[in-house]
Amino acid sequence: MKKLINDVGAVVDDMIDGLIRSVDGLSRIEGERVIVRRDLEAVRSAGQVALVSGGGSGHEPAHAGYVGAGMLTAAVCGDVFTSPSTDAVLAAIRAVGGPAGVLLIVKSYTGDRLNFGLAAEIARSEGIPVEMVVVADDVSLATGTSNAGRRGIAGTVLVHKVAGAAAAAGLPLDRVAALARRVGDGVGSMGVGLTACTVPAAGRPSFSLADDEIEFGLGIHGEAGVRRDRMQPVGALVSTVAERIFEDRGLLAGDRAVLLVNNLGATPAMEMAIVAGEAARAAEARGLCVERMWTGAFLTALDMAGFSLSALAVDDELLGYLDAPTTASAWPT
Amino acid sequence: MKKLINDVGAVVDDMIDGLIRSVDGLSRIEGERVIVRRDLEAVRSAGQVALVSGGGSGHEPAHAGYVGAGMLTAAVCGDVFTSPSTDAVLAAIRAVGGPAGVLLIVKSYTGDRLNFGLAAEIARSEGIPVEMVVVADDVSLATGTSNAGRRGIAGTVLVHKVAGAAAAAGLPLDRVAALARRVGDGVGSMGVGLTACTVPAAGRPSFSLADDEIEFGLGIHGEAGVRRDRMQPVGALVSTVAERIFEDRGLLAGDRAVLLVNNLGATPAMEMAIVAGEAARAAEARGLCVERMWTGAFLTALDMAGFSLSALAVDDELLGYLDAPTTASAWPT
Amino acid sequence: MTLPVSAAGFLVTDLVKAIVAERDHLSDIDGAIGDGDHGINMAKGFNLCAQALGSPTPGLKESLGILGNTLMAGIGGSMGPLYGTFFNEMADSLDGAAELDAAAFGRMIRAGLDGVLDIGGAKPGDKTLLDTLVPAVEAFEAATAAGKPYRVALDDMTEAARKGRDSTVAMIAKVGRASRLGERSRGVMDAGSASCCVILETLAASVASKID
Amino acid sequence: MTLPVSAAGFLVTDLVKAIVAERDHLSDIDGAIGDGDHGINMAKGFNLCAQALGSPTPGLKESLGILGNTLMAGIGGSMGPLYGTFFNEMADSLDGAAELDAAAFGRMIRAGLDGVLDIGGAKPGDKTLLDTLVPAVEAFEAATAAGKPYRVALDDMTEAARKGRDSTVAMIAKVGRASRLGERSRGVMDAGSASCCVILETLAASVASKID
Ligand SMILES: Nc1ncnc2c1ncn2[C@@H]1O[C@H](COP(=O)(O)OP(=O)(O)O)[C@@H](O)[C@H]1O
Ligand SMILES: Nc1ncnc2c1ncn2[C@@H]1O[C@H](COP(=O)(O)OP(=O)(O)O)[C@@H](O)[C@H]1O
Ligand SMILES: [Mg+2]
Ligand SMILES: [Mg+2]
Ligand SMILES: [Mg+2]
Ligand SMILES: [Mg+2]
Repeated sequence: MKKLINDVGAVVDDMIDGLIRSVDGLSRIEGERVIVRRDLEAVRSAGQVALVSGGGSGHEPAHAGYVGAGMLTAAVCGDVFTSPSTDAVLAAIRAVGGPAGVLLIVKSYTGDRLNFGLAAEIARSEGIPVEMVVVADDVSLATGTSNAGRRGIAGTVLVHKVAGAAAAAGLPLDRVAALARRVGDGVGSMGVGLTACTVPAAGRPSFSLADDEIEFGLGIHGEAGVRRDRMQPVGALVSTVAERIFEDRGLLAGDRAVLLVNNLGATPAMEMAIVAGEAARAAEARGLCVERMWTGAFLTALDMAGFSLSALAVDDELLGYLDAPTTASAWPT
Repeated sequence: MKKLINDVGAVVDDMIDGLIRSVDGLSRIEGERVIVRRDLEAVRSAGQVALVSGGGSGHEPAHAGYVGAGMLTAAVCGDVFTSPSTDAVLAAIRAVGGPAGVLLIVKSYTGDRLNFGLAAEIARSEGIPVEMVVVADDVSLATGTSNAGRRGIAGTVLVHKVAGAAAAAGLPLDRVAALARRVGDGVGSMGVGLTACTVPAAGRPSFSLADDEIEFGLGIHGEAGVRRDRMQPVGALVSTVAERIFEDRGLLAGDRAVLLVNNLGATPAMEMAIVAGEAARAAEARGLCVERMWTGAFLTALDMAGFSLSALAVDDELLGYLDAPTTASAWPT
Repeated sequence: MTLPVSAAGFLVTDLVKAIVAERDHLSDIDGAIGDGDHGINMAKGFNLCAQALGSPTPGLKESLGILGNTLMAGIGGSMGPLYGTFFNEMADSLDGAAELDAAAFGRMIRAGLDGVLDIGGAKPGDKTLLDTLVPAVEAFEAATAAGKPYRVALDDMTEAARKGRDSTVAMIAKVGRASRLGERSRGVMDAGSASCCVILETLAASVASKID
Repeated sequence: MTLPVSAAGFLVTDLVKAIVAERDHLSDIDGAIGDGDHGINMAKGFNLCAQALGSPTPGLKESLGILGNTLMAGIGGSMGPLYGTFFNEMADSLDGAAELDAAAFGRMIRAGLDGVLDIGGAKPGDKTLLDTLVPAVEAFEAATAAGKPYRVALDDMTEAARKGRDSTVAMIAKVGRASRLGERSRGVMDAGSASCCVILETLAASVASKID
């Protein structure tokens, strides 16, 4: 394992420190791994709904990179690939929560659901209005079968964007939550991994892929995918993934949609540009009207090479929120 | 070699295609690997100086990602790590060149100097005013010794930014060129590689590093560095590199400076955040006043893991140009 | 020999030692179909608990409460809330209990189990720690209901825990990270069922060593 | 037997074959201290030239001009302008020449060399193709000045080219990518000096096969 780190035990704190030092407008809640907008008081006094997300670390720029005006109010960082504790989530809710209330945006993993859920209960008992939206956009897992439902992956970033813009527009908690649910329910995502990733504390890759093997439907924690396959030209990979998403989400010719082309961590920019081209081509082949398309590292799995694609049907309302300005460092403008 | 590509021979064209499809405001000159602002006519009719850069591909988002209002007018893409031909550069100059003239921003490599230089000569003979600025910011090579001078690396992006803003502000060619030279002369950069990179057509890494080895002063084409060393904590790596740059560029306590923390291609976002924190710390230790700091993939070497750091002394004038708006997709805003 | 609750805090220090010793083994098991961190997560939490316990070790009720709260606050993941609730509920069950006799022990592990069932939403057969915990608690209850001595009931619990743990090998994961693997999750032990077995084995052995 | 310039276009097709055959070898040499693409670059340009030449192959002047222009337009890198200029200057030198006799051959390679010196800014000893080219041209010129027959002058040229190429092994690179390596560039042959040697060897052998 060769990583640009100081110490395997310090990666999360060093990452937070680096982010605070290099991105304007962020600060850290003393003693907690919670990153908040520095202008927190302005949000509160404007009576805006506060947005809290987070989860295990290792998904940078998620989630701290989405903290800023027009997106998240706070991000809670767990250990690498480990949900933050109930106490940490609670500290974030208490820090940002005013009378307008707090929306928690949670990716569907047991740990995140439990810790955010328990924190929400406690916060509500303290009088803070809290709503929680659980995102489960990974269409690589068929639903209705024996597995316990889908996981939240990169599509979550679109939930942050829409809900953040809605909160900034002054919408009340129930409407912000409803919009977040609409995006969370609408978006479908799927990833393809070319390599596993190495959790610093583990020191070695979570699994290994031969030089001609890839994983379809890989998890964002280095979990093996739903299907191992031979390496293929990127055009074939992207169209397999895109078709699966379009089919699952019922996206049909003529539908308006946005695409998020996500770098899983170690994919070079040249390859991401090629993937983006293929994604546009796949959407075209389906007859979709691609209103927006963003390419880059949005929600990663440490040093995993590969990509995920997310697609969301949109109308003018959602597009308006997606286009709304934000100061969040990781949202492309 | 496992890459998200269709065909080793098509990577540059597929990359250009993907970029054009996914980034608004770009188009390609028919039959050439030249990417231009779609609103080229507006630039021309406003009488603004046009900026052309480029070089070998494999450095994405450089240089096409910097095409946009306030930065480059055109980018010429060679084969991977291979300067574009004289003819391709000439096609770009002809496409963008009006009476206000054209500034070529060239990284100091034999091929780039020759091809851009020959194209400039031909264009001048056709009556297009052309100036050329050669950037050689890699301080890992000591000057004044037997080697033929320094190479241009990530600091070049700051030249694009300042010259682009100056051109957008309506400055004439000689003043835009003078500013570009000022930034090119001022900026110092140095990289550290953790892995080599794999040129698609070659199919295997350019060299190999053991699990505990790194290269200081690595080239952006997978050239081996000036010194091989043991892996160290990132704090030590960054401070070695930063000190070398500060020393070489004469940056002293109290000086105002900007930092560019560049991902060489395959470094995960978490590690880049940690590197950024260490860079800020190193500048602080030197007593510099860090006015701005940008972190991300600016000028890469395909799938090389590692980073480069660039530092530039600034005053209010340069800061103004660095802060000026741009629509270029790869410049962080 | 009887075991006063106020003198049984050593059970928690024994648990810390056992889990820390199994750190790498538990992570290896998790690595096969999970994300390979179960031992890291558990050892981190139990080590934090050891620091929080201080010395001398407080009584069992306080010690279990410290363990539960440390896991809740300190490790996150799924294990923070699940084992946090498990030990917190065990602590609460000891309200007013003076002796850790068979009845108190039975109430204690039943309370822990109910807490996990309540918040986790999983059930036996899902390939989780419940596949160890449920049969183990039921075996202990069955043994005492049948009038077997405390020590024998503890042995029955341990045996059921081990059997339960081993039964996860043949299961398909239905919750947690491994569930995305579907059929591919079969053939490997569940990490949580292994750590739960360590916990129950340790409790049984440590209690047994004091009750003759 | 004499060699009319108008019938010597085959020299360029021979060059194409030779360079394409050495593709991997040249890249391997470049890989040691450069970026490993020299053979790829050269073969790409020479293959493009083969397409542009068409058949029947035009005369030598036209063929060299096509080769030079194809390299200039088609491959970029440093080799595009350097070898592009090399072959374009060679073509220009044949203006009005009917026979490719020793005098015309000598003027041709001297013109090519001067072109490369002019635009490249490197000099012998810098560990570039000039370390092959300069001694080879000088050897040919010295041989003809000494009254040696054409064929012997060609042999002298080939021998000097090989010696020159081999002399780069001991040199430290002063220009090009390898120069950043300083001392580490010593001990490996320069890729451009190898391709230049292939070019000169091929010219010599092909010319020699026609002039007895
Ligand atoms: N809903 C649940 N109820 C009970 N146990 C669960 C549940 N979900 C997961 N587990 C247990 O958690 C274990 C994994 O723990 P760990 O590896 O520490 O966390 P993570 O899966 O977050 O990496 C699994 O082996 C399983 O036994
Ligand atoms: N200024 C120069 N003059 C003559 N030859 C040069 C010069 N610079 C580089 N070369 C030659 O170019 C060769 C490298 O060619 P190639 O690998 O195709 O290009 P690149 O270095 O751009 O990858 C070197 O081996 C050297 O012989
Ligand atoms: Mg985990
Ligand atoms: Mg090259
Ligand atoms: Mg785990
Ligand atoms: Mg080369």
